[in-house]
Amino acid sequence: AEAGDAPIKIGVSIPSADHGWTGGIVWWANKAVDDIKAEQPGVFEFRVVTADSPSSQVRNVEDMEVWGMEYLVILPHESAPLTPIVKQVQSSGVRVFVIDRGLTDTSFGYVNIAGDNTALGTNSGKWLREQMAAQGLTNYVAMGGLPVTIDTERMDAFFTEMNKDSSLINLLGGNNYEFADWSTQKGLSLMETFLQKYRKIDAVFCQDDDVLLGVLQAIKESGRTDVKIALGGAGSKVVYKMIMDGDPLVKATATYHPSMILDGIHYATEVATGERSDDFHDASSPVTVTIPSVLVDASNVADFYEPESIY
Amino acid sequence: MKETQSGPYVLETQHITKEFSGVRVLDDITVGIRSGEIMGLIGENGAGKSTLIKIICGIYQPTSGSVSLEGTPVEINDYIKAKRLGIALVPQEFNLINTLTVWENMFLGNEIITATRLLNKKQMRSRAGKQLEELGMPLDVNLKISDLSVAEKQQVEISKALLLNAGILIMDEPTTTLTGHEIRTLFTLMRRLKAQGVTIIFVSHKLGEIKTICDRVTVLRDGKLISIDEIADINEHDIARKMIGRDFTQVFPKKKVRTGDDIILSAEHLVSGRVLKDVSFDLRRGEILGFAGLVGSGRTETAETIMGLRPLSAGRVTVNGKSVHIQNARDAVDLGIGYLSEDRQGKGIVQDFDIPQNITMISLKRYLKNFLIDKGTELEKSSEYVRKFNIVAASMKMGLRFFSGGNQQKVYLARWVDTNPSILILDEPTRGIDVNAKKEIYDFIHSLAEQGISCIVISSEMEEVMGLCSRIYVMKEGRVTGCLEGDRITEEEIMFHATGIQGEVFDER
Amino acid sequence: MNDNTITHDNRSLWSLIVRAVKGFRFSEHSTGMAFIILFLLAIIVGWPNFLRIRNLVNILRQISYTGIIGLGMTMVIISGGIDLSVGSMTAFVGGITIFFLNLFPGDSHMAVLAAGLFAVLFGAFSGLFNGLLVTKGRIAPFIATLGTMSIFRSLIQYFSGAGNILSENTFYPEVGAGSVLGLPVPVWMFFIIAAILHIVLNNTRFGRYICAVGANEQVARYSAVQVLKIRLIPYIITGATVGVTALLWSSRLNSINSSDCIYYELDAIAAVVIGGTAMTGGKGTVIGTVLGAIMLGMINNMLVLGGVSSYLQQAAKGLVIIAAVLLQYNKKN
Amino acid sequence: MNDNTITHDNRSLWSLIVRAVKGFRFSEHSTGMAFIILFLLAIIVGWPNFLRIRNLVNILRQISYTGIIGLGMTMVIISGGIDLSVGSMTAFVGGITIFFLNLFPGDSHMAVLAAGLFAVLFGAFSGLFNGLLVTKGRIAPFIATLGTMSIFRSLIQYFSGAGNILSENTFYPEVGAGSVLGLPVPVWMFFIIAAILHIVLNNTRFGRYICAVGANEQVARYSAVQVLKIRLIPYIITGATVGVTALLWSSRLNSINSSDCIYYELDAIAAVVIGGTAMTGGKGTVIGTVLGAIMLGMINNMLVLGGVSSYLQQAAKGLVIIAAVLLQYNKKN
Ligand SMILES: Nc1ncnc2c1ncn2[C@@H]1O[C@H](COP(=O)(O)OP(=O)(O)OP(=O)(O)O)[C@@H](O)[C@H]1O
Ligand SMILES: Nc1ncnc2c1ncn2[C@@H]1O[C@H](COP(=O)(O)OP(=O)(O)OP(=O)(O)O)[C@@H](O)[C@H]1O
Ligand SMILES: [Mg+2]
Ligand SMILES: [Mg+2]
Repeated sequence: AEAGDAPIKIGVSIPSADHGWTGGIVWWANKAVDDIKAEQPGVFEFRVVTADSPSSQVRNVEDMEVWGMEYLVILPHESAPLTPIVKQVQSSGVRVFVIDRGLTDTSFGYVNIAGDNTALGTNSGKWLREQMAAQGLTNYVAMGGLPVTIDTERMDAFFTEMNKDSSLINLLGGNNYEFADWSTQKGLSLMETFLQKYRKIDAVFCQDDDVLLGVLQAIKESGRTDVKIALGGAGSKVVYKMIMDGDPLVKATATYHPSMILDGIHYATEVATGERSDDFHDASSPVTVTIPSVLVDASNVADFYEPESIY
Repeated sequence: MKETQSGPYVLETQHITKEFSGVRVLDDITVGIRSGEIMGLIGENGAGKSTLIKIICGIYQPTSGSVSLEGTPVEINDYIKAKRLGIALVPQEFNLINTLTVWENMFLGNEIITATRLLNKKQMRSRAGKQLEELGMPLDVNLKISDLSVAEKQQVEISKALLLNAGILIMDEPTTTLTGHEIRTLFTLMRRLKAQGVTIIFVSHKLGEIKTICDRVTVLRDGKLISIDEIADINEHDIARKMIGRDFTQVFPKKKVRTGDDIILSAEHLVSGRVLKDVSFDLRRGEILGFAGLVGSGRTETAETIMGLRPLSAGRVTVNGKSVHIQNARDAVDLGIGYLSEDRQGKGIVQDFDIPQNITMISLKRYLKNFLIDKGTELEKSSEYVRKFNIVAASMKMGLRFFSGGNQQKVYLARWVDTNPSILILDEPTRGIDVNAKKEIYDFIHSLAEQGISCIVISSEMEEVMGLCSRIYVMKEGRVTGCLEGDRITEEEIMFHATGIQGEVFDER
Repeated sequence: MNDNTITHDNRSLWSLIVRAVKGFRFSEHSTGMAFIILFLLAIIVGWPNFLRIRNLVNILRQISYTGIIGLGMTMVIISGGIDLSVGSMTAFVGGITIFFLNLFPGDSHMAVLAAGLFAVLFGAFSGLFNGLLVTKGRIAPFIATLGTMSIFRSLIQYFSGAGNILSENTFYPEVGAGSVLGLPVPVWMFFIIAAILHIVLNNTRFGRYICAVGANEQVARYSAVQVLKIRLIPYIITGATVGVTALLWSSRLNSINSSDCIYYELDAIAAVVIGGTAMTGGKGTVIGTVLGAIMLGMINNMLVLGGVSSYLQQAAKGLVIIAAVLLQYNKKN
Repeated sequence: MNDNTITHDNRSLWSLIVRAVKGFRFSEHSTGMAFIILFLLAIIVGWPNFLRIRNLVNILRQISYTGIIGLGMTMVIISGGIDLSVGSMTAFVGGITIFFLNLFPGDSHMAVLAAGLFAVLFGAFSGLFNGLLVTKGRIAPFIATLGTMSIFRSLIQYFSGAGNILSENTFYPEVGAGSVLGLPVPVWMFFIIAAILHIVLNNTRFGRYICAVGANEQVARYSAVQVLKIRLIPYIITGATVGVTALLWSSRLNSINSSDCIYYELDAIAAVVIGGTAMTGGKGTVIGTVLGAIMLGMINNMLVLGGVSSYLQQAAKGLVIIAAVLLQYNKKN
């Protein structure tokens, strides 16, 4: 709907940058806002608000509702705590765009631009399984992020895929894996310990490209040559570069890219300016736009690498 | 001792006035101190002695007036400056760090360092030890302050100031917890310092001490300067009169002749910690029982053990004929026992609490109305004590932190009195209390005894135990060495049992 | 208030006002002053939305969760302790409460009532655990509760499989999401508990004793105060307030996530300290904590309403907190 | 160590040992006892990998980052303060240092040297900022550094656009990833700084004064100690140690992420407290902190080597921390 004089108010609620990927979210959100402001000056008014916890994110949404937002783009910290408040603002007329994590209630109308955690796990698992089989490798170690819902989804999908090949042995046994907190440093020290614990490690899956940097550092410093494959995830700029440059260990990554927040904000502005329909709002279930997780390797990395991006 | 010095005063306060939030506690004080003299400073509790001293030491700033040294006015902004100007202070309240050792405390702010700017621990230890020995207190300098008795802390505090080798030494009630023996050693030392040209300001509530050691005496009353006299021109009686502004005579009330026969509290072979080795005694109803002994003889430990504040390793305590197991102070209070600690600062008052809060601390249960504290009654009762004990307070709502030492002590005493004890153990009850108030407290202890309340008085002032008590136990090195009664209560007897040496009697007068 | 105020015969309104103004000690009401200044600032920055009733109610509800815990924390801090575990404990107690609630078959108000009681009791019990470590175990409160912070979080992650615990009772949200007389239930609870603890602190023996113990444990012990007990109970109270918050939060969402309530301890402690309670113990006020919590909420609110750059929001929050405490400058000596 | 130990004439090895054992005061060395017990436990749980030299070196390197900060934190805590901002400050200082390094064109060792100096000075300067807030601003350390924690984090996120800051100097990693005589550079730094601060604490006036100020500020003032100065300097020292860690960490990976070094404050403080330093200030040892940091590292290591369920690792860590402190039971009175 074309607004008259008053700018259209769009609220963007995202987690604060507590690791590399969320840092990327903050960066891409701000980039989207800056781009749009430059292209269409005066049409929109934005609030980009970060939250360090689900409860402070609830606060932020409440505050933005008072501010008078007409559109809400939100990447929930956790689904369950945010669902009631999002549902409430939706029912008061705010158009809602939920990024990445879906809500626990799917009985009202919003757009869900979903990253695909399961696909990340599946893609990673499938690629790793095939690579290992091809090279005759059997041992691998795995690291999760933090014990939260999305992490569980990724890891479950990953292991499901890996377990399809019984020749592969997960050294940590079944689904028992360590958490690297999506932090480079934790990845580093965890890998150091793994390298002590296991005489021979063929491959590492750590699910996140920040963690991967730490893992690689640990391998490098240990001087061990047994590790043949190191697989992260999400698709950071640094890792793309490594794939492009033909890194011996890093050959792929499954995308789960923070630029999805940009897609969400663009979606919202397009609805606001009437370029896209807002039918979804009155529907009785969300419209889901899944951003697929793509496996990026040497063959397609050039399409994904964006040097000016922060992540 | 009598010769008067001429020339400019080494230290002079000129028209010093000090107000705390509008209340004037010092009013136009001009006092000159001559080089190399010992100036006594005396006055009732809250007269302003400590405040005057703190101004000289830069801890407080005067509202108006100035301090000059050798005739030139100086601005002393803090104690650091005062120290630099050669002023050393033995404060009234302890200023020692509990977690540090004796020698570390003595050299705090005054460390000896080596050429490489590191601490010269060896030298500091040995000098600290020597200094203490000079005071007649051969204390292990490696002990933590928290392990010392109050008297020992006092010694450390004095030694600390002496180590500064200052030209002006100010001592705010240094003798309150010392026994005669230590006081005598201290006086010897003061005389020696004086001979070396050190100027000393000496505060005490004991008139005898003033008369003995001082060259001149300054009397303050209600923040006003009353007089400065050569000590030879004035006797104890006059000093007291000037202090309180009226005639003052008899200190001790007449001793009670006979007390009840029933034993209300008895201790049998108490052993506790490393200090208390074997203590037995009986306390009768309505009796005022004394405990004498040298510093560190274990009197305080005895009291604290009975109160359940220290673990009892062996022995038995009987109250009213029933054997009791007192685990903590609450148990003791429930049995009607009260204990006024000698360590007012560390174990007595809560600095941030006001008068009512401090007084009702133990007896608070009685002020409850529907589970809530009835603040009206609390205030009323406290005001009663303020009147009864003559507590000088600007406001009932002021934190005790801002009270003079003696007034704090009175509040502390009121707290125990308010528990309506049947047995009250008073450890150095008149510590830092002026003569007049002392008399009031003595009278009060007496009236307690009259009402059938039994009191134990632990005191380092021999005069006090002797004047007050009908029976005296003497302790030495954690054991009771004697029980004196009637005619046998003499200084000679007490000293004999306290030291094991016949004839060592202390009388400075 | 001030004992030696001269009593006037003239009891006119004017003289009363003059007396009140004169008797008002700025140094003692500095938290109130900081509050007023911040409030005015928020009105300007958040104009015109800040002053809307709806917004003010929102702020109150937002801060009530950590605010309630802050009330208990006030007691702990005055008694000379600290409790870093409250955040994890809230998630833990909330999760276990939902497990408990789900034991009751079918929807029933009785079950909700039982769960409410359970939450408070279980919270108090968890607080007792902290308290025992500190008192009987003689572990420094900071480290003991740092330990239990990990333990509570770990346990709820374990029980929930690092995911959500959902309640099956549809009445449950009535507790946390409900309103009474226009004010949300959490806000009511916040004010009611504040009133109770205010009275406890100022008008009961226990309150007097926690101040004494916090100010000087040794003195308290010599004054027949049962120090260990007095130091223990504040942890139980805090546990109970955690229970209340766990109840309110989990029932509002009808679920709990194992990563919920993170950083609650920081907000709760910040509210207490901004409210003028000394970290060293011995003195403090419940009203201060209430004001402190609201101030924190206002800061957050005005940053959002005012549109501060998302990178600098945290910095702005830090600055305002520091400024709010600086305003209380006079307080310290 | 003990002055009044009787001096024997017989100076045989045996008598020396007997004397050492007799002179050993268990209550004073309880941190050492806890360390030994934990070490034995780690050997068992982590058998056989734990005892490998490589693993031990790894542990040392892992803990050296927060350990170094813990050394500075020891000073702050003994002086009666606390610094919660160290984690954010590390990321902040590290990021700015890389910016600084990148100012120098081309690879040069000179630039690395300059950056090293810069990191320490800039860290000290950031610490000075904290210290001034606490001393001149008279803000409670907990709240002041809680504020600067947000501020530092916010600033580095702002400067880095919430992402990575990469160094362009290929010599830079030689600092943080290098080894000397078989020990990684960070470990050397950890031990060297520990030795220096140990001497500062035990053998200098300043060390004595921070104990005094931490134990009783009032008394220290009456002993002519310049209290404000003494309380300020530990924050500067901590800032400098943060600078060292920032240098070591950023150079190891030749980059810094704005979200790096989160929770460093908790690890640093935990090391200090496990090492036996009292949170209330006044006493503590540098050696204790070294042992405390290593203990924390061992706990992490053995949990992973021993294959403890990852959900419960946090709980196990919390429990072991509590147990380690409980072992020091006697210490408290
Ligand atoms: N910081 C302060 N604030 C307010 N009043 C104070 C302060 N310090 C002292 N006073 C008041 O000043 C008066 C004088 O106190 P001061 O300590 O000088 O007495 P004193 O002569 O040393 O008494 P004592 O013999 O009991 O030690 C007292 O009434 C006391 O309450
Ligand atoms: N907490 C403690 N730890 C170790 N030793 C102590 C402790 N308290 C007191 N002592 C020692 O116990 C001895 C007896 O002290 P106590 O205070 O009982 O003596 P006292 O007879 O009351 O003497 P004073 O006149 O000094 O009060 C002293 O030598 C003292 O050093
Ligand atoms: Mg005095
Ligand atoms: Mg004694």
